[in-house]
Amino acid sequence: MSPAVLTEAAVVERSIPMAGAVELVLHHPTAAAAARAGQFFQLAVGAPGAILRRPYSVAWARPEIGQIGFIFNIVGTGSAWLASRQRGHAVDLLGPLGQGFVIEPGNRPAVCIAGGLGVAAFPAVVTALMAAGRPVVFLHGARTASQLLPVSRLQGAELRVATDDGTAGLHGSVLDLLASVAVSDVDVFACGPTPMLRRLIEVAQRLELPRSRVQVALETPMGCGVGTCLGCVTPRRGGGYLLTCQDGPCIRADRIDWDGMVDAFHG
Amino acid sequence: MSPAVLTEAAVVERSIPMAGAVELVLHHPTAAAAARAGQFFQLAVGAPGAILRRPYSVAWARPEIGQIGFIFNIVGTGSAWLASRQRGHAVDLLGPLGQGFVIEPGNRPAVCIAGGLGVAAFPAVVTALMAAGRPVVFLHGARTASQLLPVSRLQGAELRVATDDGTAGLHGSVLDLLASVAVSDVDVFACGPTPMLRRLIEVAQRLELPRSRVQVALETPMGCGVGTCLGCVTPRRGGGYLLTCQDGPCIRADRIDWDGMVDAFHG
Amino acid sequence: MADLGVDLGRGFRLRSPVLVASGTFGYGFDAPLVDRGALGAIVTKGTTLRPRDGNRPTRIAETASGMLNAIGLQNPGVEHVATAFAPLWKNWAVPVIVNVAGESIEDYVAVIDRLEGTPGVAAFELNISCPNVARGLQFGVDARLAGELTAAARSATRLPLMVKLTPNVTDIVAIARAVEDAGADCVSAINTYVGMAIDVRRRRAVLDRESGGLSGPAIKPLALQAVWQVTGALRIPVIGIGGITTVADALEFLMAGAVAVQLGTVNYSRPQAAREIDDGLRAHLEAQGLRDLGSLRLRQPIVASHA
Amino acid sequence: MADLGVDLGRGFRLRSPVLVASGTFGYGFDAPLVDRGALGAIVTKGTTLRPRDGNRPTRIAETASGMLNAIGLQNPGVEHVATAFAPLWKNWAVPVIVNVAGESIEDYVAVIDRLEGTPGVAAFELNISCPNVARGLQFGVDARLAGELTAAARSATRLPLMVKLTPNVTDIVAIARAVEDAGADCVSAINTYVGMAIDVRRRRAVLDRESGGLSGPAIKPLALQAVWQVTGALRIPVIGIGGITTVADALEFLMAGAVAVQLGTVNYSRPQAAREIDDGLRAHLEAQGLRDLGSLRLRQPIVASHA
Ligand SMILES: Cc1cc2nc3c(=O)[nH]c(=O)nc-3n(C[C@H](O)[C@H](O)[C@H](O)COP(=O)(O)OP(=O)(O)OC[C@H]3O[C@@H](n4cnc5c(N)ncnc54)[C@H](O)[C@@H]3O)c2cc1C
Ligand SMILES: Cc1cc2nc3c(=O)[nH]c(=O)nc-3n(C[C@H](O)[C@H](O)[C@H](O)COP(=O)(O)OP(=O)(O)OC[C@H]3O[C@@H](n4cnc5c(N)ncnc54)[C@H](O)[C@@H]3O)c2cc1C
Ligand SMILES: Cc1cc2nc3c(=O)[nH]c(=O)nc-3n(C[C@H](O)[C@H](O)[C@H](O)COP(=O)(O)O)c2cc1C
Ligand SMILES: Cc1cc2nc3c(=O)[nH]c(=O)nc-3n(C[C@H](O)[C@H](O)[C@H](O)COP(=O)(O)O)c2cc1C
Ligand code: FES
Ligand code: FES
Repeated sequence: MSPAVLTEAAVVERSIPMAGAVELVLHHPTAAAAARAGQFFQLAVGAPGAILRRPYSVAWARPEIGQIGFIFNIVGTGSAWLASRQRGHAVDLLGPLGQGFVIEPGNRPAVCIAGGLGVAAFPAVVTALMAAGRPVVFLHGARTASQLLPVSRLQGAELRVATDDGTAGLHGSVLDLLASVAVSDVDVFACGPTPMLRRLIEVAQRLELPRSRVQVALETPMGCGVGTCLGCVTPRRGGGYLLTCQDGPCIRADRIDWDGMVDAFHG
Repeated sequence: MSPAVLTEAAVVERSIPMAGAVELVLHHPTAAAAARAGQFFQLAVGAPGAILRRPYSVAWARPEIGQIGFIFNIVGTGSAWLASRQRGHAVDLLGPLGQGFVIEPGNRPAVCIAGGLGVAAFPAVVTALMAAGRPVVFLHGARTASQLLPVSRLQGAELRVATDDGTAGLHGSVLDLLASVAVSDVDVFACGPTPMLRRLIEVAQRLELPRSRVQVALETPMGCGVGTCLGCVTPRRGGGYLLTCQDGPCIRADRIDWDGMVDAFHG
Repeated sequence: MADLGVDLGRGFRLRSPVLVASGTFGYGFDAPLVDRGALGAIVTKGTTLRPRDGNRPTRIAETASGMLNAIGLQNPGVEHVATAFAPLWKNWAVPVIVNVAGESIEDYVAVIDRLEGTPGVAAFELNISCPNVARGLQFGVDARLAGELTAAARSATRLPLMVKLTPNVTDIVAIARAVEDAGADCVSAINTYVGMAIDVRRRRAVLDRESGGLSGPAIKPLALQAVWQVTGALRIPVIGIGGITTVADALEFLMAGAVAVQLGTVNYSRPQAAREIDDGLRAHLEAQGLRDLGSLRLRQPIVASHA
Repeated sequence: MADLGVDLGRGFRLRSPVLVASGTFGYGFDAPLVDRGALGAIVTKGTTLRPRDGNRPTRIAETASGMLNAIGLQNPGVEHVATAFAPLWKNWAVPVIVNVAGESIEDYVAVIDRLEGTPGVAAFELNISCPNVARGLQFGVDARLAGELTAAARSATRLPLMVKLTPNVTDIVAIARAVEDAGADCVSAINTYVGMAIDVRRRRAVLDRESGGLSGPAIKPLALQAVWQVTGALRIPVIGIGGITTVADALEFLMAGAVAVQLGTVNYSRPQAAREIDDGLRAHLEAQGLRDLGSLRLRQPIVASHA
């Protein structure tokens, strides 16, 4: 585990990267230096009645300027509170936590699959893949064009887009884009709503893409984020459970019992 | 009862009238027009875990420009939340509620006694007394000079000051100032911590100032502010209880059983 | 247009499943901002045979997402209610349910006797969370006592009889069954949870009575659990109470099998909550294409056996 | 310098009255940010005879100022605890108390037997909120069952024995007395309150197990009331648990007569809460010029009769 910090960080910028999303840029050199692509932080929220921290993937980190970014949408009281933070406000964070994506150096193509706000984790992922010399095909799905993360945030990747309403790219699901990709010898990095991940596994099956080559970033409820509450479990292939906060959130698809997977939040 | 409104009002100004206090100016013509000196509003707060509204006296109201002011100090989560409201934010208010001070026209001198934040209610009181043609002697006590409400906010009153640390006016309690006032034929309007009000009653006794000539603004916990929870009681002289939110908060001292009075908050 | 009507038994029908709970709406006169017509019914403050001054202050204290209260049943007594309030209720569109309290079975029966047949009184809710002076413990924590009290009240009135359960028990279902068997038309669940707060600066309990009843959003999960257990065991209708603040909260209780809900503490902070929740429930039914509230429940009700 | 030392009976002394509660600190290994030296003691996750996978997800849900959990006692089993964990605890400055769970008296005793005399295990806390498979109901809701279980555990160990009470009962004092009489050295109060949440969008209980245990600030007033009752009735020390988040919260429980406190849910949001509260208590004692924690209590303890 990368050394987690428990600290307050100042908001240096708040912006709207795409429709329905908010981006908070925090200044914290230690956190920025420690964070790996796919890891998450537990952010404290001051919303009425909220007592648990909220888990958020590190969207990107720039150790050289000591900044770290989070991209999120407003789904309830906690994210609404975070969205109300302004420049100068402090945010209390715990992290980085959990396992990021495993990225090996080399030239085997990487296929990134981002559904909805799952894209939030990918700026860091693309940066890491580039640094590892991996060619990247990026499949980006959203409801509508305005909800797509600007290309500039995914520099270096070959971007392919799908929207549910057809306002940009393919008219359909991000998974339909997979058909257009050679998946014979690639690594897949996927993040999105659990139902999308489950469908991805089915599609991979058909395309004879081995699960061992697919890494998924999971979303489960998180009590502690550090392995003490046992509230975040994901069914393990072969029985028992994985702790999403410690064994994940990024997990190789072949370690998961997909039939036992539940989705507490989406769809 | 004056017609209460349940409404949102915009903060048009936030300032620091004196050390340790915050003033919020809200725009709401109906509320401004309805509020009487000594009445209060129940302000909703968005603080974590807070579910009850917070009672605040109307500091002043200017119907001609549709503004109403509140002056308060930070004692806990709710007032801290209110203090964080900025220009343009909305505040949810219910009021005006309860009985204000009874102010008869005429030239009998009025003696106002304000201890600590009790002064918050007095700009409106002084304005009303002036309008009624009453000469006003204003006894203003505070811990230290910087915590005194600026004279300009009490225009027209003859101001006498006492501070606990002697940094301004008399070195002592606001009640010590009473000795310097002719109380033979006056009306007293007092607001401050319950312990101060209790001492006032003792002093009045000694000065042979009849309780029927003393009106006090009380502070008790408030659940509803409208008479339904029965949580705000003040012991009634002769037995039973007064509802501070309905029979008060401004009550003639001879209606109260001072021995039964408890103070949940001060000292 | 979706039907929000509710039948509480004995032909007692309400136009809305949203009621205001006892002790949080007085006797219906002190909430000028509330459109009474939007309410399914008003449950009055606990009413006793003789007038009661109630407890000495401090009576209430806020806690995390909740509040403690120890009012001590301050009320003007049944005579005043019968002569001064009921005549006014008579002309209201909304039915008024009188919450009855006492220290002995005789007390309860006397209150009911005085109000039986009084125009304006639509039904009774028995607050069985009161201590029985004779036998030391609360009626509501002892199945036999609760049953006896309910039976006595039953034989004293032809009006709909609602019995309000206390959650401060090991087995609320046992109490609920006893009350059902004793002839209650419906039960309301739950009353407050016994709690306490200490003023560490003054080194004493915040409430003069030391302990008080906890209410508000904090108790919602506990109340929902209690209602889920009771609706799974009873044939008579159950009215859900406890921390309901939003439309979603109300839906949780209706899905748990309650036929209606009572709003308590929320009335203090949001006087128009009942209207908002009533509107929200109607909108939900229509959005979901449901005909009535019954179709919300997650489990089938236990149907009365016509043996 | 004020003395924050605590004696839990049987000569079991802690340097601080601030413990971390079972299920909120794992086995002490997963909180890198916590200075273990600041803790009075660590209470482990509930440990059973055989390893347990625990319940299917969803296991937790946030509620107003609280959270529900239904973990299902996921734990590696006593053998792993004895061989993999205890040897490491042996070298820690902070004592580790093993929380024991089971479905029969034999289960509990077997866990204790396996750990008795194992270096690194400082004491046992019996989680009696578990259902007794043989007799259908929880040990903790039945005074006789609770007494039998405690007596059996007592005869199995020489180590300090703490029994953790469940609050989901009509009369917690009766259970506490039975546990004291059966030989417990101290009691901890309380465990979680049974609650429920429904996902109205999915029309199903949020937790796979339907109901779960409510913890966090929401239950603090209820827990404090329970502790106030128990400290008023028992001679043995009482450890307060329930929603403690701040120094003031801890002071409330100590003033209510608890000799120490356990922090649970707050560990999730504020990993350094224990240290902060420990510091705060010391500062409070010094500011008030008090020599020890005992002088905080509002009532005199009941002294053991030396008859
Ligand atoms: C490892 C991880 C990384 C994440 N990264 C991002 C991100 O980069 N951007 C983003 O927009 N969202 C992300 N999420 C989802 C985000 O945590 C939730 O949207 C957020 O917790 C909602 O909180 P709320 O109070 O606004 O919603 P509410 O519905 O009010 O929250 C109620 C409770 O449910 C929990 N909860 C609700 N939705 C989720 C969810 N989808 N996952 C986990 N817990 C949830 C909350 O944490 C809270 O405890 C991530 C989740 C996880 C587990
Ligand atoms: C009729 C009336 C008029 C008031 N006018 C003013 C005013 O003009 N300026 C001002 O600064 N203060 C005024 N107060 C006091 C003000 O209501 C409290 O300072 C405020 O409620 C504190 O809330 P909190 O959440 O910050 O404190 P907390 O201590 O966190 O509040 C906890 C609970 O106690 C209640 N409470 C705490 N202190 C008081 C108090 N002194 N009186 C009543 N309830 C209290 C809160 O409302 C809340 O329910 C008035 C009180 C009353 C009853
Ligand atoms: C201040 C106050 C007074 C109450 N008085 C009564 C009462 O007289 N009789 C009764 O049966 N319940 C009484 N209750 C309990 C409520 O009717 C309700 O059962 C409880 O508050 C839980 O609902 P809530 O969480 O929505 O408030 C009272 C509650 C409060 C807060
Ligand atoms: C996720 C979770 C798991 C828990 N597991 C246990 C357990 O295994 N054994 C036990 O006795 N108590 C367990 N508890 C109860 C706590 O130890 C504590 O009694 C309760 O949470 C109340 O304290 P709190 O409000 O400070 O959290 C658990 C609590 C939580 C939140
Ligand atoms: S979130 Fe607590 S163990 Fe994973
Ligand atoms: S505040 Fe509720 S009756 Fe006065």
